Amino acid sequence: MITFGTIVILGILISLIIWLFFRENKVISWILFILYTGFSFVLLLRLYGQWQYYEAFKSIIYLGNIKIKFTLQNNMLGWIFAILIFGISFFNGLFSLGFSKSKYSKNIVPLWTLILSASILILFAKDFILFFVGWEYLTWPVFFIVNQGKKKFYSDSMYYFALNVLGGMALMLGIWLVFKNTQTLDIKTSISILLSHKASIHTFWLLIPFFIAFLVKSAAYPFHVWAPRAHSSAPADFSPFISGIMIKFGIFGILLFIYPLLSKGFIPGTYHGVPTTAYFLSWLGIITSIVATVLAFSENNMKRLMAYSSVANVGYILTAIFLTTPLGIEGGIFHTINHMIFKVIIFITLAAVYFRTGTADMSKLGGIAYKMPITFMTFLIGIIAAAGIFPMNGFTSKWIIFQAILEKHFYLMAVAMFFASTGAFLYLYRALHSIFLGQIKPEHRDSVKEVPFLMQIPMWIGMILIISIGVFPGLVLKPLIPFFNSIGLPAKYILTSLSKLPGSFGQLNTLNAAIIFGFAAVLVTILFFVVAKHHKKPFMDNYTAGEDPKDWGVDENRYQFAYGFYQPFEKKFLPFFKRSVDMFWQYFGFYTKHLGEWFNNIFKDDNNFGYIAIIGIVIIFIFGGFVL
Amino acid sequence: MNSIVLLIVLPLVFAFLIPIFKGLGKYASKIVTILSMLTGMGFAVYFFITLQVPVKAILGGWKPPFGIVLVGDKLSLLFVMIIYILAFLNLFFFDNNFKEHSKFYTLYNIAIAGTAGMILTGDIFNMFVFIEITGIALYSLIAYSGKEQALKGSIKYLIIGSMTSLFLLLGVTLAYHILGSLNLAHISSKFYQIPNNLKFLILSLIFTSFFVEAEIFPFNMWVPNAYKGANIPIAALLAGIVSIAAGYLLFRFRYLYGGMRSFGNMLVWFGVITVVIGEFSAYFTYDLRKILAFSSIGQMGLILIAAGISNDLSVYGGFFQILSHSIAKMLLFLLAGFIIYEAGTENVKKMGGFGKNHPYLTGIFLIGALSLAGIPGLMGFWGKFNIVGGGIAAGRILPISIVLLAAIAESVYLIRVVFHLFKTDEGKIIEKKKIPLGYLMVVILLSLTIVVIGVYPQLLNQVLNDATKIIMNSGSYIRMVLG
Amino acid sequence: MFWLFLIGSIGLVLIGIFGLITRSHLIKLLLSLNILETGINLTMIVLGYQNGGKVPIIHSLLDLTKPINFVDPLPQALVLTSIVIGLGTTALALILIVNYYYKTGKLSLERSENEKENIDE
Amino acid sequence: MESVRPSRTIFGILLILFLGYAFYQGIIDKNGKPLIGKTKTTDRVSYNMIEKNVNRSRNVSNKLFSGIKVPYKPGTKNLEDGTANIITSIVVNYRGFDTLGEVMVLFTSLTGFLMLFPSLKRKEKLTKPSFIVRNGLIPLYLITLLVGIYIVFHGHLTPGGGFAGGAVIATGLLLLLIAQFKINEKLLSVLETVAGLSFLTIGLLGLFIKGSFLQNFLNPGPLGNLFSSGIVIYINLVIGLKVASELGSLVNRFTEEE
Repeated sequence: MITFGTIVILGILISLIIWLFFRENKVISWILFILYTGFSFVLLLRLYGQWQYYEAFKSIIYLGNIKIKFTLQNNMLGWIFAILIFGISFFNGLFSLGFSKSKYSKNIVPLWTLILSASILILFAKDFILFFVGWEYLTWPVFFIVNQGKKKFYSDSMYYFALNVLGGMALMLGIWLVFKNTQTLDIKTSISILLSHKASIHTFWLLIPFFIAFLVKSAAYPFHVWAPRAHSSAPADFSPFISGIMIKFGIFGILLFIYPLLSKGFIPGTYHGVPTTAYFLSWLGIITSIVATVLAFSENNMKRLMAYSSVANVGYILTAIFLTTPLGIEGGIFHTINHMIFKVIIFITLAAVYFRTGTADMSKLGGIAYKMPITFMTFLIGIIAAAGIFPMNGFTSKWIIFQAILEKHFYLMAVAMFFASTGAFLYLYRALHSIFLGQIKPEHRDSVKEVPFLMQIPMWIGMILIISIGVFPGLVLKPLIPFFNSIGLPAKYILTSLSKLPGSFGQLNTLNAAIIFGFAAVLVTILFFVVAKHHKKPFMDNYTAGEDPKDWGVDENRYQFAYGFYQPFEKKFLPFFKRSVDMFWQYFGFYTKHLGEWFNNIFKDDNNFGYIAIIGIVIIFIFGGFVL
Repeated sequence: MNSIVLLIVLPLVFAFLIPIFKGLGKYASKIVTILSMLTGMGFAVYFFITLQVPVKAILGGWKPPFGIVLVGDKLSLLFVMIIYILAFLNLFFFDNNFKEHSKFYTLYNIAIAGTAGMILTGDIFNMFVFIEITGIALYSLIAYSGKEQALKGSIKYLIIGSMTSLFLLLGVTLAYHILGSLNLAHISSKFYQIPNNLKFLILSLIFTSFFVEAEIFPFNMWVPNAYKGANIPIAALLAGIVSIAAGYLLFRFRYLYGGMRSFGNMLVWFGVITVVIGEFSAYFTYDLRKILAFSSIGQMGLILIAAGISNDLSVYGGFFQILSHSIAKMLLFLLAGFIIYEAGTENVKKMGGFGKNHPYLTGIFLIGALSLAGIPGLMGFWGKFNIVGGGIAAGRILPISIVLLAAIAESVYLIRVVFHLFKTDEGKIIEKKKIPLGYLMVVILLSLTIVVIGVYPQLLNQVLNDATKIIMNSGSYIRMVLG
Repeated sequence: MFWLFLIGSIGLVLIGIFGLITRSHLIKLLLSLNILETGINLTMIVLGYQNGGKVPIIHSLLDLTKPINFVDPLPQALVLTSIVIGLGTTALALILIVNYYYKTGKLSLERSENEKENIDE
Repeated sequence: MESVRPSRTIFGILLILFLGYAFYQGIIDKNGKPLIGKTKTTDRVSYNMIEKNVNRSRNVSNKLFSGIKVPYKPGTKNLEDGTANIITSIVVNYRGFDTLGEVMVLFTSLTGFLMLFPSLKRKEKLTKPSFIVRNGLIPLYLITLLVGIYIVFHGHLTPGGGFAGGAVIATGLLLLLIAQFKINEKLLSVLETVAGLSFLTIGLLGLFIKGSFLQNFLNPGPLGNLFSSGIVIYINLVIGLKVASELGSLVNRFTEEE
């Protein structure tokens, strides 16, 4: 059966059908979406192991003298991404089916299915043109999803759109630069031809457009500004997709094209066995995670906070990948997958909170843990995973990444990353506290209750996945062994059993650790119930330590942790980070507009037309070079 | 195949017939025009389909370098065919402010004949005459709406257009003085003989006129006024049909400037300036018609860049760009006509609610906008993609990078318009109005063309490859015309 | 003679361009255009000039048996076309200017102060 | 009303000086010698037109096109084009298509003119012409008409032709208007249309009879005769008619009253 073609064409057809006929009916749309993703998931599952499988378009296109035969080629990396994308979208669709009953829900299915079919093109494209097609179709539908036709979300979505179009244009430039140097548009062939070239300064320039394209998509440091904005504006049930999947396409692109070049010494010069360029890019990853961590400290909107967390995690992944060691790649890919899972789960719980309360401001939330226990549990497990604490899956991959850094003796990098990790723990705890703990707000006391079972399904699945991958990392790493073999991972790093994490300092048996951890947890729980004396307090009994809440600028009857939770940190780091990059892009937009105004004024001055035309003729003459 | 002269003469005949038939009824002149465009279209399609080898139509029975010759090859006949099809579809415009006028249709016919003549003729003085015919018809047509902006645009267009066509005339005469001929093939066969500076003088003088028609920066002061003030079908005519002819001329004269890198550089940089100014100006404004006008400027700049680079890829992409731009821009202008009519305003920000009234029409607008922005799967992509590729293959990375930066602004303002049409939470709810059937059909046809060719560029591939070969290989053209 | 004529006619062209640059009155612009056109037409005639050439009319058939010493007739034919085109353009420009004058009461494209763009901002 | 900025004037002078210099630089070679003004008529296509051996010249190669000189026998009818006035010959015959375009330009601008003619009509009445004007202009008109017709008909023999003659006839019409005779505008527009269509018909007849648009399908008579140039004289006639009626209706429009 033709897998890729079916998925792509089915996606486009469903998108069209829903847009044309079921625009008003959200339930049918989501059911179609679930059916589509489930069906595609099953189709893709069958392709495991068939790495030689490919589908070619019947027709051949000639552009100028270039002959192009569009081909979709199955590959391990793309396959694992595709499986996750469609699986996650399937569960996300289940959640959205329940979510569609709320008034906050919009019918975004047509655009979403379009994105999914585009993702197939990106993941399995054999040539750059198909890759680019998918890339563009990944970009523009999200614009409409993010703003949902609402004026207030317009500027946020524009940040997303403008930056990602920048990425798309850079990609186009890069593709043709590659073509100029290799005379081919096939990705694999072009890599091998480029590697056979003598390295020169030009080759470095060739990679810059690709860096821009992929870093924009994955919201890395100078381009991270779109991520929090897009997340906060997007419909609550779409944010999981942005964080979990969309930003991973940048990483996929790096793994697909940049990593093979860099790791084989495409750009000359090494530092401690790591290509110098890659070393600096590793640091870019570190900077990304630190900046995002610091910015997340003061964020009040829970979706923005989690978006910064995603940016930080992208930073870890980039650091790992750009170490260009097999172990780094292993850690990077593993963390990508883990992050997909736990970040989707976190955003789904946030959507559930939003579903019941209708707000994303943490200052307006609090104390709903007892009202929504399953959601709380899921969120708790999710942030533990995000903070990289045992026994959740986030730990396992971060463990490998640390191993990879230490293997290269980049101690400063390890320290910086440790700082970011700790910071992640801090702000995630704050989110937990502000949303779920503390005092419940009066208006939420009666209205908020647990989400329906349909919407709980993804949470349960997510919890199971997070813990089981944390305990048995082999669940993910074992199927990937063929891929690791292909990139030359030494045998000692390759997982032999389900629960033994490899590493340069010996193996860590996660199962044993988990058993010990479980004992400890049981022990602590018993102690908690036996020893701790806890008593209930009346609602209005605020523990304000004798201070008047008014002094804190907080509502009188309520104490809130959302503001100034980590004031010292904020005071130290925030002003610098907040200003620099955000301001840069803001001024960029501002001056672009001014440039437009300036040009526009040329056209508005009606007297100038002949004068300017004559000057134009003069310039023509000057350009000719026969005058001056 | 001397009968390809009919493609020019038929609309003229009909133009003369309109004053005779105008008394017969209210719609007589429109019907005559429809007939004219239909017959022209029929002939053009027939000639194009039956064309095996390039043909020349000798006029007056005098051999090519002496008399005037019309050249019909795959390229020119394709363009003429598309001009006729678009001109025919353009007649189904919708504009309630528009009143019938027989003279208007006369001028419309003449303008179409003029553009067809510009494309078909193989004689540069004859080309000057046709540029003037088209120009004079357009000045009147633009001013027809009677708005101040239209009059301003018309006057500016007239003065700059006349001035530059006089320069063109000077260039033509200089070429004749040196080379002794007015035939393009003949001139290009001997053009290498003369020194570079004289070559450049002649070409500069000639190209100033093309720049006016092609809306290149210092010569396009008339564009915003004209597009803002003119009736919608005339704006569509300017954007959709005249731009085809102008773009064609830019490429056809590659026979003369082909080997001159400095001249190509000049074209590229003028194109870059035009793209930047057009796109950023459009980014600034919120007036729907002006946005489309500035976008036109930007797109024409890209075509000029393609002409300046002039290698295989970029010429191919340039032709794709000419066709896709004219179809998409025509579609957008026709839609804009209805949108402005329904919303009662030209301010993009106040058009909220249109998307709710007409979701499918807005979807079609999205298709046109995305095609202009160069999103893959639509017709505009292949043009832009190949021009960028050609530019980089020719080593012009800096101009191409600037163009790509400007293209970001383009994507942003185009998607912004669609956003404002679709937005739901703000803006007055505008009254829903009925869409005329003929108009709807035309719009659907154009958008389907964009999508189908975008997905299957093979449909145009063969013919555009042939066209590229025609442009890249002046020898066969010269042999065909003079032999 | 050739060079004298050429300088004179190119001078006319430049005067026309000067007018187009410096003037804003529409009628003056049109006059400048006409001067420019005249200059171009004269240049064309000059470029077809042959020293000692005769009027290109065959008075007797003997003209054709002798070596030909006509001035080049082709530029003159082109000038004829150019003149007619200039006439058409001028007529149309005048009526456009009249229309513009009736519409706005001005004979210059300058924007008045109270006139402002209603939409752009 | 008009503001002339001094800075613009200075800049304008600089610009035109630059343009003149650019033109000069364009037409000289490396040694400062002029490139133009050296070529002879014999190197150009017009040479063959003067010789009237266009179609008998050898096939044009890439380098040269001047054909074999056909020995011309005086007094025969064996002329390609029996027009004594070479300029008319070029305008109407060799480059007849340009002339069609020229006619179209005139027609277009007139159509645009009439379309855009402001609906506001003149307020004050025209002054009545005196007796002398009214009666004296009639013979003058007739003479002008005659001169015009002569110029039209002898366009292929002497300087003149359709355009010049048409303009003269239109001057005659202007005289009539000064004397405040009413001119039937309908008739003028019909004449104009008929003339335009006749031009195209002559062209199409050439296409259908001889296989080439505007080709001379009549026999060119002996040089110098009145009816000697095939279709040239008819095209001149048509052009004269068209120009006269167009210019006539143009001037007529200005005299319209309320």
